[in-house]
Amino acid sequence: MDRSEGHITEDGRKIGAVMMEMRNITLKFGGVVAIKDISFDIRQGEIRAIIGPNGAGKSSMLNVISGFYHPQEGEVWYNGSRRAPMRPYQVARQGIARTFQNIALFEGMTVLDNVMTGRLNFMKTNLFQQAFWRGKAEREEVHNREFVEKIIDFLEIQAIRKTPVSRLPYGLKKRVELARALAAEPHLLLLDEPMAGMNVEEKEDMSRFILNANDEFGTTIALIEHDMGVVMDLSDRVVVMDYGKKIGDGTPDEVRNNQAVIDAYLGVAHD
Amino acid sequence: MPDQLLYAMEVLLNGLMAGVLYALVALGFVLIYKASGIFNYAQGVMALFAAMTLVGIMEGQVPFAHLINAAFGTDLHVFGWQLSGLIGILLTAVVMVVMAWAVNHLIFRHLVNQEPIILFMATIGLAYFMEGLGDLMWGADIKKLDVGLPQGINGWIDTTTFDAFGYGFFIDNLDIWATVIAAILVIALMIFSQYSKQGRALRAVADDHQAALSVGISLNFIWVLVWSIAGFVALVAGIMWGTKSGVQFSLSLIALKALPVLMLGGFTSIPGAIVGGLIIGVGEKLFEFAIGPMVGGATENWFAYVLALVFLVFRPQGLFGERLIERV
Amino acid sequence: MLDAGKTQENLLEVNNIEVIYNHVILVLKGVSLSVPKGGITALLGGNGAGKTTTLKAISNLLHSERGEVTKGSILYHGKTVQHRDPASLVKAGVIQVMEGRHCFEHLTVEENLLTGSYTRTASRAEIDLDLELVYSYFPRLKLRRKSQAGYTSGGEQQMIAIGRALMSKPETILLDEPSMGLAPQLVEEIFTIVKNLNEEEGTTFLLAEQNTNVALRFAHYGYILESGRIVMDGPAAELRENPDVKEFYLGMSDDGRKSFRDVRSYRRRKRWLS
Amino acid sequence: DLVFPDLSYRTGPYAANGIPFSDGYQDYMTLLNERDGGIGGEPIKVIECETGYNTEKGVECYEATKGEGALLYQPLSTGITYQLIPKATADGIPVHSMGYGRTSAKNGEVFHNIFNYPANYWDGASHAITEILNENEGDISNLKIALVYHNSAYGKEPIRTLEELSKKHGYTLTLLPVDSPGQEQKSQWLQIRREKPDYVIMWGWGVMNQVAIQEAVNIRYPMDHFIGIWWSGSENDVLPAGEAADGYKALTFHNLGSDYPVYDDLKKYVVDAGKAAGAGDQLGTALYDRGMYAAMLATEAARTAQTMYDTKTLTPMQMRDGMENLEMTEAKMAALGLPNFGPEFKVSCANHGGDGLGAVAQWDAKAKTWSLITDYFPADDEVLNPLIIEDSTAFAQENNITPGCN
Amino acid sequence: MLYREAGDFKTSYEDDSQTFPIRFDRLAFYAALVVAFGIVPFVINDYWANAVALPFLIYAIAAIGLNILVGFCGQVSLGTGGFMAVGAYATYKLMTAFPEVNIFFHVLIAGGITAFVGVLFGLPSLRIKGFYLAVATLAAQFFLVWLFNRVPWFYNYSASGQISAPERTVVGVPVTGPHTEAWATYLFCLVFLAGSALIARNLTRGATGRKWMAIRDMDIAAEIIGVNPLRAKLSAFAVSSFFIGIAGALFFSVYLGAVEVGEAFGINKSFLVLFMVIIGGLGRIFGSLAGAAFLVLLPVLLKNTLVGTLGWPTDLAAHLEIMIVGALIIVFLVAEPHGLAQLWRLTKEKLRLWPFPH
Ligand SMILES: Nc1ncnc2c1ncn2[C@@H]1O[C@H](COP(=O)(O)OP(=O)(O)OP(=O)(O)O)[C@@H](O)[C@H]1O
Ligand SMILES: Nc1ncnc2c1ncn2[C@@H]1O[C@H](COP(=O)(O)OP(=O)(O)OP(=O)(O)O)[C@@H](O)[C@H]1O
Ligand SMILES: [Mg+2]
Ligand SMILES: [Mg+2]
Repeated sequence: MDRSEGHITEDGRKIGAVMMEMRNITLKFGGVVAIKDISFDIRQGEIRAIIGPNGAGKSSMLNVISGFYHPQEGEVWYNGSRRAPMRPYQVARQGIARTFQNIALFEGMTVLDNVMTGRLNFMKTNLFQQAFWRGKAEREEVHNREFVEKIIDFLEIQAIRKTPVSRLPYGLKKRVELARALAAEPHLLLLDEPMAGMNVEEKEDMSRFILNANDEFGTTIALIEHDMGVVMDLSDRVVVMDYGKKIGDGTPDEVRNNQAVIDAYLGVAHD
Repeated sequence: MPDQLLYAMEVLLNGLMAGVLYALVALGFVLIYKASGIFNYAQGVMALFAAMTLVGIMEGQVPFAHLINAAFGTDLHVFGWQLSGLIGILLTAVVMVVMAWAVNHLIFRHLVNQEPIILFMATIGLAYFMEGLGDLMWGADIKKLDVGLPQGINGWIDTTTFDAFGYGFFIDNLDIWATVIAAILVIALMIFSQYSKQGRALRAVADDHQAALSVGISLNFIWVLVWSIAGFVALVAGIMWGTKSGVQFSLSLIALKALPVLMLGGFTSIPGAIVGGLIIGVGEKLFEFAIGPMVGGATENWFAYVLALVFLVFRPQGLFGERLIERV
Repeated sequence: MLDAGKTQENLLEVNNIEVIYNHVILVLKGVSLSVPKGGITALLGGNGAGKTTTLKAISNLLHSERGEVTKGSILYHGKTVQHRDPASLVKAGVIQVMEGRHCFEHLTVEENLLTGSYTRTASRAEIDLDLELVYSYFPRLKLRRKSQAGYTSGGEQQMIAIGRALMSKPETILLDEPSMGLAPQLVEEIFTIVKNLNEEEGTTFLLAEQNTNVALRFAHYGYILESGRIVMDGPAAELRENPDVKEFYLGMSDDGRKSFRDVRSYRRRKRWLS
Repeated sequence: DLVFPDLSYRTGPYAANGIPFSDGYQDYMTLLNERDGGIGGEPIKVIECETGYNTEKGVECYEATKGEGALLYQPLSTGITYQLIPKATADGIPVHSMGYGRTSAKNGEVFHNIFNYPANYWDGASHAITEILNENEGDISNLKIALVYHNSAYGKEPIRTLEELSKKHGYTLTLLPVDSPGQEQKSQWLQIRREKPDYVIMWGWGVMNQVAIQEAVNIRYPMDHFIGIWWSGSENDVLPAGEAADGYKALTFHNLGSDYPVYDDLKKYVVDAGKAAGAGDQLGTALYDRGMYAAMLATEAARTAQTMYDTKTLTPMQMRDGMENLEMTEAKMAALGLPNFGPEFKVSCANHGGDGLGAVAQWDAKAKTWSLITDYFPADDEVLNPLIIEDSTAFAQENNITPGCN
Repeated sequence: MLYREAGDFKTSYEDDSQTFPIRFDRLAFYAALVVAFGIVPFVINDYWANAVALPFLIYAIAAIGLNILVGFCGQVSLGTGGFMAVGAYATYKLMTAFPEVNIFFHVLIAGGITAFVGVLFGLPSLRIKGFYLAVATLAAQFFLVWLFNRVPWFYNYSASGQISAPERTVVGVPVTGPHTEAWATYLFCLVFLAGSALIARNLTRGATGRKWMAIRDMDIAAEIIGVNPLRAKLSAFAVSSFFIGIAGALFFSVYLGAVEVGEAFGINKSFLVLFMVIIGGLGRIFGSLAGAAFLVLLPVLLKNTLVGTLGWPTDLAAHLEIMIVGALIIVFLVAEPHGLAQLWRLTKEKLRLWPFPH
């Protein structure tokens, strides 16, 4: 199947052209080669999973995409042009949002404030207007707040809006993190093990949110996950990494039956 | 050799010696920081307190005499004994251990797992408390401390260098002693922290109080231990500085001399304290010598900080400090 | 084997405890459970149910989070442990593997593991042997032994945390979400290790898990915790057959496992309590 | 009651100096109360207030005590004095900054309520040079003189005077600032060792004094060529250096020691009666003497005011007038049991600074005593007066004061 | 239930983001305003103004400023004394150079100048973090004090190196100089405090505040989310220094009237203000006020009790006083590490549940 021009999936979602392309990325930390000459792409509108054993370099790959790590070799192409090395906050402004493996919420703030930080790139008033508050700053605040409330409703975290996140249990924190990322209305959403530490029911909830975001907002998603059930069910294509190398890339079915992947990662053929 | 060069060399040597004295104070900071992530602002006051206690014990002063006299109308002053330096030092060391125990049990045990700034704040509270306590126990007058360390120009170096260069270098005997003692301390502490099980535990505790508890490291034990050692280091610093300038309030301000040393050497490194001390000592003395006269002098207070600041911009964790782990 | 939980004496007993954080937030509302010697006991429940809190109450790490047990008692070997400090509990043989990794960032992987042997008086050689054992469980750690733990990946940190606890050769291990963030084959491996330790060394386990499926496969007895209360308990095998558990915790319905893609269309919410 | 607040500092960095001064100040007043029933029959009330040498606490003390009918403030800190100059002037309460504070307050035409007799900093600078002149038969044109000073407003006071005097006498002046607190002076003293100035003058305070004297000893600087201002001339400063400090000189504007009749009374009525302000162990130290001297000047001014207005109780304004008309004579001092204790001088509206008389004291390390080695001699008013006029007119202009006596 | 918030529903997001969402708090706040502006000026005397009110108001401004930097943006600074000195010397230069301009503007401009200096010294914060930064800010502290002491231009070449505030008026009423009335200086400072608190509150509840807090809580994550750390940190330094500069200006011109830099703006000042911020509660505007009140009132209170009421010797009292202050700081930290504001909040949470324990 040639997919260079995009296609429609079985359940009717539109997958578009290549949005983000990693070309021959190599990333080293001193002697450790975390990523070795890896290339893959992410298409508009798809859910792209990245899997691999612990320490394979998955999170590092996301960090390269977010501009937090700068690869020694290789190029990152985004929306058809080569991305110059840039600071993470500049990457964020290009519409790339993410969640983190070791939750990186702002512990001292309430849930609402955390989610509002996702909107920072939409807040344009300057310091003086904000100091004065009445008028522009307040209108802007309310406007963004309305959007954030939608996300909060969507993720069903209304009840904990005003709770400081440090008091939340792990699973809810993950949800808040997702909310923060979604609040940024990203074109590309990077999720690093969003379902770790959840039980089935919560995973189902999370899946629903991810699918809906993909559907309703048309967000492209790159997803790292160790739960094969989730990966196989949700993703359109899967990249498999093994200690820095790419050992597989394709649809869930292709990957599932790839012997290299089974050996390195799955252990047993997954149903 | 031209005079200027000789002078500069003399300044440099004295800078090195001054640096050692700063490092002595900095060592105490490093120990506690290493073992708990606590930036112990009270280190300077501890040095003062230790020196005051030492003098008080040696001269047989009645502690809290003033308070007791005021409260009960008595007229107590001295016990009437006169102890030798060595016994005084031993007794003072015991007092510092008691203090370490109290500090842990009354303060830090209750602050496990709090943010560093809160712990820092607690040490400032502690500094206040000990400052008042020291004055209340031993009085606020200036005390002369003499444990038998020699002071004044070292004649041998003076004559030797005079014969060699035609200009006799000034090196203070007390500084030479300080150097020797500091070297012994540093080596002992390095061995302790590198090669003992407690050394590893120290660093573990500094990283994560809770996790350390969870593997069975007793914070109480580690902290009492470390505060005791820091108390002893403070005593040594107090003796050196107290011999130099008398035991009085300003002694507690030597902490401020140690901070740039810490920054430069790294908060967690014992050798860093020494190397940082030397760099700061030499740097500030040479700057005062060469540039000071052009800008009106008295640059030493800030120059050390600016030097350390500039250095940190290039190496944010100091020379030997542990790198900040920045990950997501 | 499965009835090990019934026949043996109870090593650890938690009687009707209440836990309050910050003097105001009531989290556990009367939790009782007992862990038999030489058994694997699972503590299941959703996010925020209070699993971690229960474990911390037992290991006495609550104090450092400004939480306290306000009611009830916790007995280990029949003796109350509430007022012992965590370190002495470790000496007594109870060690907790904390959730969320908690490595010593600045220590190397190997040093991290060695801290686990802090309370032991064993010789260096013995400890080296155990170190090798841990490395054989987690070969990945051996590869990274000299790196600072702060720079290892999430899963590697999880391995460090577990390995560190194993190094202390405890009598009882409180495991908090051991499977979190581990690759599937490793999850199996970890539980196999748990099983082996339990069978060969007689180590007792109390494990809090979200991954109900695996947990119930390896545990002897299970408790289900919800909003700070135990809502169900029983031998693991029975729990696995319970239809509610099946549906809500194992994700099975009558017609087998559902695809995560289908959850979009429906939502189920049923709780024993709410 | 005659209320005299005592802004003392028995804590903080300068406690060691604050304690004897305050003891002396209070003990003398207690003596008058105990022995004479006060001044002219009116009892004295001393209100002690701890400032810790801190300006903010000083303000608090001032505000707390001024409502109690305070007659006179002796702030004992240059910083607090500067604060009180406008406040006390507005409140009409006199301030006596004896040997410190704002030098140009000598000009009473501008500073109506501020007094700094018998001598001020600029006098002190001039005294030091005069002493050096005397030791060198009047020719110091090729001498090198170094000033080691506390790097603060206080320490900088003498610079201007010394510079003016160097124009007149031709010596070269080297300035060596020492940053507070002054525990580290290696650089300064190495420089002195290299440049070998003929004299070192010191404007230090607190720990800086001891360290400087110790360092001077260390480099074997001749102690009799080392002259400190009066605030660098207490036992606290020289004792730590031990024997080696022998011969160190310090300026003073009153006599030292405890060899005066008044001390018998102090012992009898105050110390032995258990009424001493402190531990009673400071009697006869330089700063105790100074505190006592300040108290004596204050009470004598009060006496003067009582006679002027023929009243026992006083208002602050009357006290001020008493100070402005104060005349200290040998006869008076002898009658008080303090013969030859201070210089004779007379205050007037135009001259709030007395006659600027000072003397040189020298430390005898064996006997542990200070003793005057010169008579009181005047400052070089020819040089100083223009400076004072300049500074005080500037102040008058800034604050819209029309100078004059009313 | 003593303290209720039930029945207090918000119908709009404006209402929801207001400063005191609970009616009881709102009323208390208005009452406090009425007392502060309407009653205190009529009853205040010199002692209360100079010993308590002015230091409280001024330190509160400084504490708000420092709280923005430390509490909200997480950058620990020990340079407060130095920055206050900048404010003080800036007003002094402005007051003497442009006597015709109203002192009100001098104070504001002095704040602006301090903001600029603050940004300069804030630059290293991009690289240096934690306690390293805290110590690094001491460079600012020592350097600035040295500079003001060293360069005579700053003190208009006065012989003593002290600066004294000439008399300046606001609408004809003197607020600086010797002839001020207690109520006038009080009101003048109160206006600045109210303004500062309001601005600080506005900034911290909006986007800027969130950026700061994000940097504080996890700077790397904040950057990945899109916060420009340079701008966030520097803006915190600027705003913080602005307030601290104003505090310094008032401290010199209105409160003390004459200062010497090393004495009035030494390192102790830096610590004192940091104390207030932490005791009050990091990241809480109310905490800054509470902390300032606590540390200004406590010593005065202790002194008055120990010396005034109990009649202890002043030195004993002073020693005990600092021991008690030190001990209380520790006691508070142990009782509630997040400060008075948090203590207050927890008390309210308890009151809400009252009479039930939880
Ligand atoms: N900043 C760093 N410095 C040194 N090594 C690093 C750094 N970041 C990652 N590594 C190493 O690179 C390898 C890949 O790490 P990464 O976090 O990408 O793994 P991962 O695939 O996400 O694993 P997991 O599933 O356990 O999260 C690991 O061995 C890790 O230790
Ligand atoms: N330090 C704390 N302060 C206040 N509340 C807390 C604290 N820690 C936990 N809680 C609260 O206690 C409840 C139980 O939390 P706990 O962490 O025990 O849940 P858990 O069952 O372990 O959940 P998870 O599976 O997500 O780890 C949660 O509602 C949480 O908000
Ligand atoms: Mg990862
Ligand atoms: Mg948990």
